[in-house]
Amino acid sequence: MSAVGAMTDGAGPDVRHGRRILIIWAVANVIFVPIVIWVLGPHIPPYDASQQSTDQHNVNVVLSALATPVLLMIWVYFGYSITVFRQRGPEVVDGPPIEGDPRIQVTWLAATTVIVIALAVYGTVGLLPSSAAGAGGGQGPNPLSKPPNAASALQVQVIGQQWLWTFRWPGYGGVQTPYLVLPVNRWIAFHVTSLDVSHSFWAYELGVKADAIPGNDNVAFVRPTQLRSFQIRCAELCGLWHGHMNTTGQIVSQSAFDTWIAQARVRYQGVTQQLPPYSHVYYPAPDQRAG
Amino acid sequence: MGILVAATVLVVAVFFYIADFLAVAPPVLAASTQNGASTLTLQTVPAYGHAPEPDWVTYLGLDSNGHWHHTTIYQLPAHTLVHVTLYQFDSASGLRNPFLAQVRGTAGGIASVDGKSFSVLNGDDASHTFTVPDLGLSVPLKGVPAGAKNPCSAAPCALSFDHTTIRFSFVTPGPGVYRWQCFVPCAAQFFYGFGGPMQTIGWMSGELKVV
Amino acid sequence: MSASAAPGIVPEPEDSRLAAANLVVGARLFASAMAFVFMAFVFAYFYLKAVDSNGLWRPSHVTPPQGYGIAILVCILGATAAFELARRGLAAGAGSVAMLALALGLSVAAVVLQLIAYLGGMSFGADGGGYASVFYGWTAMFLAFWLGAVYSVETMLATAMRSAREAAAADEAVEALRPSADATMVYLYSCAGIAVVTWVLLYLIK
Amino acid sequence: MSTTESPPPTAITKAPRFREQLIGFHLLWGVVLAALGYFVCHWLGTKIGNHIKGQTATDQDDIAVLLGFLGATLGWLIGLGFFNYPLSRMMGRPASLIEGEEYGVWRYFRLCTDHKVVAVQYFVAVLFFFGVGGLNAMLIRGELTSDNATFIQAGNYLTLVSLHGTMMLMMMSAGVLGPLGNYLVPLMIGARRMAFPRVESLTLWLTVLAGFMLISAIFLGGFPTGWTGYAPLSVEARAGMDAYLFSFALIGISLCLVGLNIIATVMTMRAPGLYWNRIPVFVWGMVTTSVLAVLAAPVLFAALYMAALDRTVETTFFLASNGGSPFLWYNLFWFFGHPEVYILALPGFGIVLEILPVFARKPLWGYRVAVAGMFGVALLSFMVWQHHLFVSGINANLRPFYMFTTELISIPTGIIFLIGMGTLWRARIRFTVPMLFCLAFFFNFLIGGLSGVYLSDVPSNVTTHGSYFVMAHFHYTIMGGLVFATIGGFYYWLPKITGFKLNETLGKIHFWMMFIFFNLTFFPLFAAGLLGMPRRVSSYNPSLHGLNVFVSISAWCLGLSLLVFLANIVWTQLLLREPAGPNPWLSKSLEWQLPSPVPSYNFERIPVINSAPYSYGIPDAPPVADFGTPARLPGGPAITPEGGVL
Repeated sequence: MSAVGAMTDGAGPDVRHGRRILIIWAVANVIFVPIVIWVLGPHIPPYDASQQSTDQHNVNVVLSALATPVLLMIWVYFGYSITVFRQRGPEVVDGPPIEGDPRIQVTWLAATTVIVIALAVYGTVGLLPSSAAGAGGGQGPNPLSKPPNAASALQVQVIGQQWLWTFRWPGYGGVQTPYLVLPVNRWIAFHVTSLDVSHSFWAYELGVKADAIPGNDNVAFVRPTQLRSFQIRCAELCGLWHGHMNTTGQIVSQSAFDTWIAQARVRYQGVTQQLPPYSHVYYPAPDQRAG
Repeated sequence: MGILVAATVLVVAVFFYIADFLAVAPPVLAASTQNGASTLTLQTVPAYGHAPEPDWVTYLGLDSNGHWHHTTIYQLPAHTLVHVTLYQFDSASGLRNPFLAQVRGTAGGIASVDGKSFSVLNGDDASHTFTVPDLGLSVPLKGVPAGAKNPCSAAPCALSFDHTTIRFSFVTPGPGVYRWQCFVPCAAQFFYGFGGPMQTIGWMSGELKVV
Repeated sequence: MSASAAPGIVPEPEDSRLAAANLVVGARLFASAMAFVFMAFVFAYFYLKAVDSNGLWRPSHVTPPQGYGIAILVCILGATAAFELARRGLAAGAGSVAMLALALGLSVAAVVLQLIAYLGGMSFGADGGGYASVFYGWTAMFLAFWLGAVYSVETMLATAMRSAREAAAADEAVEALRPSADATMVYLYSCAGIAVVTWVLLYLIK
Repeated sequence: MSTTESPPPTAITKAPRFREQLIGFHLLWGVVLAALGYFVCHWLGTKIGNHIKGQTATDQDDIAVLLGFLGATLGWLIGLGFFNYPLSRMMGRPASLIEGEEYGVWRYFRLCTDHKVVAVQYFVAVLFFFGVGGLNAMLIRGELTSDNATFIQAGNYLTLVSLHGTMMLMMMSAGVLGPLGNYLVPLMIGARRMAFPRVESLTLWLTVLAGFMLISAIFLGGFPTGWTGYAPLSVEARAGMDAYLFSFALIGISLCLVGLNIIATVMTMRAPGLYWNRIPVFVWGMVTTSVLAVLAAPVLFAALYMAALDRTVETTFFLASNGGSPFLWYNLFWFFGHPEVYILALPGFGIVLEILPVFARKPLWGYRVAVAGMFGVALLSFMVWQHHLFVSGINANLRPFYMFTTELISIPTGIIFLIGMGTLWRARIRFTVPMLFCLAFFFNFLIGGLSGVYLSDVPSNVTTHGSYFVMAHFHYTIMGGLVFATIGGFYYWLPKITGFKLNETLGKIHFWMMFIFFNLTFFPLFAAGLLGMPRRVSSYNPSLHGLNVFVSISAWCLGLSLLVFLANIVWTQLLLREPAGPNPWLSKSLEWQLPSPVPSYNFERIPVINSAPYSYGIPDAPPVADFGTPARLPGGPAITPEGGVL
């Protein structure tokens, strides 16, 4: 930021340009940053169906608030330059031969470095166990950012195959269901895996996205906070019906969930016996080339 | 630089070729409807037997005049009971996810194979499935037992060849386009058994156009 | 779109050492590119070994043909050494047809041995798990690069023989060879280095 | 290539008679032999395939298809005459550096070692394939006007998307190195040729073949994987996948060799006095890009080769069931893939920073920092590839590291903005068409870069990953960045290449249409991504329908703007030819001191460079170079007497 201010010093005798640019920029910030935060901000997805999506929403708002001054600085500077520093008339006149100024360059480098490190720290904090923001992203077999009581979380295995999502419940006799119903206000541990090619399990409103990779157990945590439905989509190109590999999930009360899963166990009793024993990964018959 | 003109012409030519190729789609087959119920008659063939892909497994549909058509895009009336009859000439190759051995979304939650009704099939006996995920409709199709006397080699297959007959009914939803597919990895010569016909509309995947 | 020369203008000739410098730089860059190709295989080797997916990294029956491995490595190192001697000879202004012929013979022998190994000497197929995949992919890729070495050695030999026949003076014949000699040497050394890595990873360590 | 005592020949303008042409090696024979080679090797491959797999005739005979492509490549190169020279060398004949420069207009249809001819061939080829890819995009937008696959069914839509993505990636990575790099690097460093003229021509003809080979995928059933070719989907796909694998591998080879050629040229062939701190910044852009190309493309080549083995001889590199891992492909591909996206950015930096001083009439502000920034980008781009895998479940504990390195890249890219700002400071800006495109570059690239911050932040990435947000992001950086800069570069240098002016008015119409509709097309797609629209889908949430229709319409207008560009070229370069004169922009750069078009030998004498080409406004600055003095050793400081370098 301060680079612009410093630049004016290096830019020779005439410092008014720099001051003007700074003023315009400051005014623009005063106008637009609040707009971004309080007017645009509430509309930035993902929304607040879960603790994760709420935190991700906040992250997006913070990033937007940070990006705005940078955007404005460049736009104001360029806008000012191309209006004020333009050559009027056909003749070609050379500008002042300014070859550069170490102080400005160092200032700029320092400023960008500070911003970058701040961003990286901010993003890393979002991955710590204490934070919920990063928990929704697929974290592989041994998660880094997991809730304190991860062990007691409700285990749900998400199985992707071409082109269908099915869900297996190890805590309930390994029953498998074609629909996803989750209890509200409870930590859920998704174990995402695939039977054939790569998919990506995207529960949009929940703020969960985890690639389903054959031979990999991809864990993601979420804590739903609203009674509502949510979209489930595939976010990794997986063949013909990739765009149709979507379904709708439901967040319900604990009691409603208990009755639903109980019914499912009864209904799918017969087929459950055929399922392979529950495991974190399933290896399909290698290259099944038989007709 | 005179090449530029030729280049432009070439671009347009290539473009139209690509567009033309990509726009092709199998024909739409309308189910025959009388007194409030539709009937949809299909068959599955282990190998189509003709160009362009003689060795691909495929579905075929029967029109009201008794002619078989090589297509998987079927048009059904909305909010109507549809009786589906499936002649199954392929042998079993087994389900990847045995959960799909469960009959779902049909009238009464059952289907019948050769007259015997069932709600769960043994996943290893499945040769194909007829599944419409968006409707929660899924029926596993029992394969012809191994060592069949006279297997069918080329479509369309007459009923004199060894086959199983699967029957079920379901009620169509409101108007819309619903994709359907087979979930048994049954594509010969393809890794994971899921390439080629499984990923090509007109063979083992298709659409139900509900109007 | 470039206009033709205005008549009567004869641009000055360019310095002959320039082409030599080009060749050496080009050879170094090509060697680094080749190194990255095999870096991909090294990565595949260690990654798949670490993952050991489905316990099929290296089933017990999968053992590389040790004899062929040693023999191929020896041929490659021998060819490189022979070429180095030939190059020293050139630097000393001597003819070097014999050494070049030896280098060519050894480099061709390496190719032949590898092909025999593929056709007869393998105890496992390409579908024998992670290690088998890396083994076939890596050795076949190296074979392709080594054919490039064979080509350049052959070129050197042919040039040496021809210039020995036609060149007025011996030093002229040497001059014709020297620039490409340095470049070829760079390429041969890097191939030899990769051959050693190949042998250590694919044959030596279990 | 050992001895080159023979002086460069003066080219003959009179083309030989057509009958004489027919016998020689040229495009015609290339096409014929390519077709021949394809069918012969395909037949051979069928036999081999049946032998290896014991499989009966099937459409899925990948061995036959890939061998067919190999045969086609060999036939193509034989027909074009690329094997004559190696064979003559194997017979011990002396080296030569000149070939095919004496054929008048026929030079453009054969192996020609004149770097200016190759550049024009590149220009036409890239424009052609860019057109094909662009029209594919128009089709894509057509399909997306409905929220369910309608006139293009789902499978073909994937093929269409894959063709568009792969074609654009392939052609734009060659899009600057090829035409502008080959044309300008020798001129800007005061050389007469590239280091390896035949290799230069080889890369061109490989690129051309690769483009058509990729299009041929639709004969083979298309391929569903997009340009990333993720395994194992790519392993189970139809034979069209082989076209992707082989053509992309050809591009990989071509890219690697282009880079090698440019680096070698700059290292050894700089004119005397052209010290490292006097090299034009465009050349630095080419050099840094070349470093990436030389080191990244080989990894891509290896990965494609592994995928081809998986499909043919049934190795299991990428099959988790048999000891492989899909993550292997992800790592190898993105180890190439991320440098690749900077191969698609650095040339843009080079062009923009080269053009900016000319129309700001000021020296480039902070030359050394700019060069350092480019090298910083090049270096960092090798350390960030796993940010494409943030939610894939690989090494979750490494995510903070890759988040950090990814965000570090915004430091060197930020430098590029600083240089631009410094150069504009108190300048005398002339708004010519090239300048407009340069300024638009900063506008678009800023938005692209800032959207990258969201993607690099893991919590935010959970939403944006694999969505249209990503798609909008890289279209802002690649199309808004590289393509805008490249078109600006063409407006700037085409008068030098052809000797004829382009029409400024048409150019400005083109610019404003392209600038406005580009932003109207891609900015809404950020919203589409945030609202939950995944990439590469032909059916999406109906609530996004209106948004997509709007985007489609502006996308078509964007397409129209490029037709204006084409019309401008055809009108001014073919029909109404207006000589541009040697230096229409009053630039101080070396190439503008030569007549346009440039004579085949470039420089009568190798010039002696006096300064960097940015001495605008410096009182009594010396001319950038001295063309009259007797020649000295080419390469000047960079070459040691015994032929070693550096």
